[in-house]
Amino acid sequence: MISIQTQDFNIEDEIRALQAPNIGAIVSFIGLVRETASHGRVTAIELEHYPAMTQRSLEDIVAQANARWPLMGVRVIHRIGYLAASEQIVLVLVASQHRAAAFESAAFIMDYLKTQAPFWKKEYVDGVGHWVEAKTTDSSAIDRWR
Amino acid sequence: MISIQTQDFNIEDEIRALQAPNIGAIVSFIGLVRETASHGRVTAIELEHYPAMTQRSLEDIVAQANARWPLMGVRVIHRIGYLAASEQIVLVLVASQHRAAAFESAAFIMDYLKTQAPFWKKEYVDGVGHWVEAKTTDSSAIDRWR
Amino acid sequence: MTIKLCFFARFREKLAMGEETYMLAASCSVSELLKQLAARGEVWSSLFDGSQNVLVAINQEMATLASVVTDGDEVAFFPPVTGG
Amino acid sequence: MTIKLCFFARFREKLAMGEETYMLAASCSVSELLKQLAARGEVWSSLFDGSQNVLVAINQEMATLASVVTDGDEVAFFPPVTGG
Repeated sequence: MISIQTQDFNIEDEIRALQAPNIGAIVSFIGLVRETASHGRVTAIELEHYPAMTQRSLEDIVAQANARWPLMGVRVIHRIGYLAASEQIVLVLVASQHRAAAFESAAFIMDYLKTQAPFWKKEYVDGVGHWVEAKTTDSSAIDRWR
Repeated sequence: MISIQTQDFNIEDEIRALQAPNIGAIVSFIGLVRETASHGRVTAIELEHYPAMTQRSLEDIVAQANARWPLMGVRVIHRIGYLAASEQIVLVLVASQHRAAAFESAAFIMDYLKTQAPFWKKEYVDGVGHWVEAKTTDSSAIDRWR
Repeated sequence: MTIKLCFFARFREKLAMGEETYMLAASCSVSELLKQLAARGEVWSSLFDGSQNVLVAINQEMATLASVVTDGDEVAFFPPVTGG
Repeated sequence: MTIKLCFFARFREKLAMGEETYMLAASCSVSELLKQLAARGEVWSSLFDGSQNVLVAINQEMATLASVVTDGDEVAFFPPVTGG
């Protein structure tokens, strides 16, 4: 249900694995490595994490989503290590009977992941690494769920 | 960008076709045929549409989404004809630099599609067809975008 | 003047007809056209007397009761949509 | 009592160290532990004197300044997260 891995993922395979007779709506979020940063053109990023904590932190976020919405399946994959521009970083998949629960819970999981899960991105521009600064829009995004 | 078709779709292929260097977020919605209806177990559905109007109607919904959010790609596929339980009905894919625009615009497109696009579902239970009644939650869902 | 009427889903089935060429004495509102159709009696009146929720599109665009129907228009009648 | 300190991202790089075994005289708050670390001077004070935004986790759960650190704990220090 939750994977932290270096290898890429295939959303079609992940959706197929979720199937159950009464799923009516599946919402997915994929985060990708963007080329443009404030300091220039990003060729790659490096994703560091806190191994002992990441799995537990994501499990807690998913448990909170399950407590709020009637979900029929949740899948979270977050990659770590070096990723080139345009590569996939994260996948959140949520299945439910109806679309409102699926849309809301996927947005909720991403808002929490962005502010609670111990991952850090370093962007490489012309061979030099720059730690990404946390965005204040991310910490204000989770206020709407309180 | 918009397809109305009898054949199935593959989300992985559709996402690959959207790729551009600065996409940071892709949100997708997939609607599936649910097995359970108020009158029994659904074995299949039949989707009727108004051919002269559906393409135009979906183009208008996508144009409204593009006018509201800075989107980098939109893909809508809606299937018609007979579909068995668990089959995919509709795909909405939205790509943007940031996740808020992608989540909101995908939900917006679905809310409008559910109330404005001329498709009608008939559910088959024990070989008997029942037209699906429109849900009032769908017509109230679009009020939040006004 | 001549217009084309189209019927979909439950409306098409109940009327046992998908489309019809209709003679109109003069341009009129959707509301007036609905009254004319209801006046045909039987299944027509049950569908168009206001007791059923009916959506109307003129030339493939959603219309209101006040929209005007004129020569050559394609006017479609159908129940609330249920796709997606 | 002994605790384990862990440092990630910018903190790990600036301190040139990912973890450290640390001797604690007695259980204390996160706030007090931060003061002890800042008192080490130089790079330690620049990271832990309150001028930098620092998140703290105790035994892999997010903590606050008032959380209590005790024997055997794993206490991690890192900047605001930027995954996803």
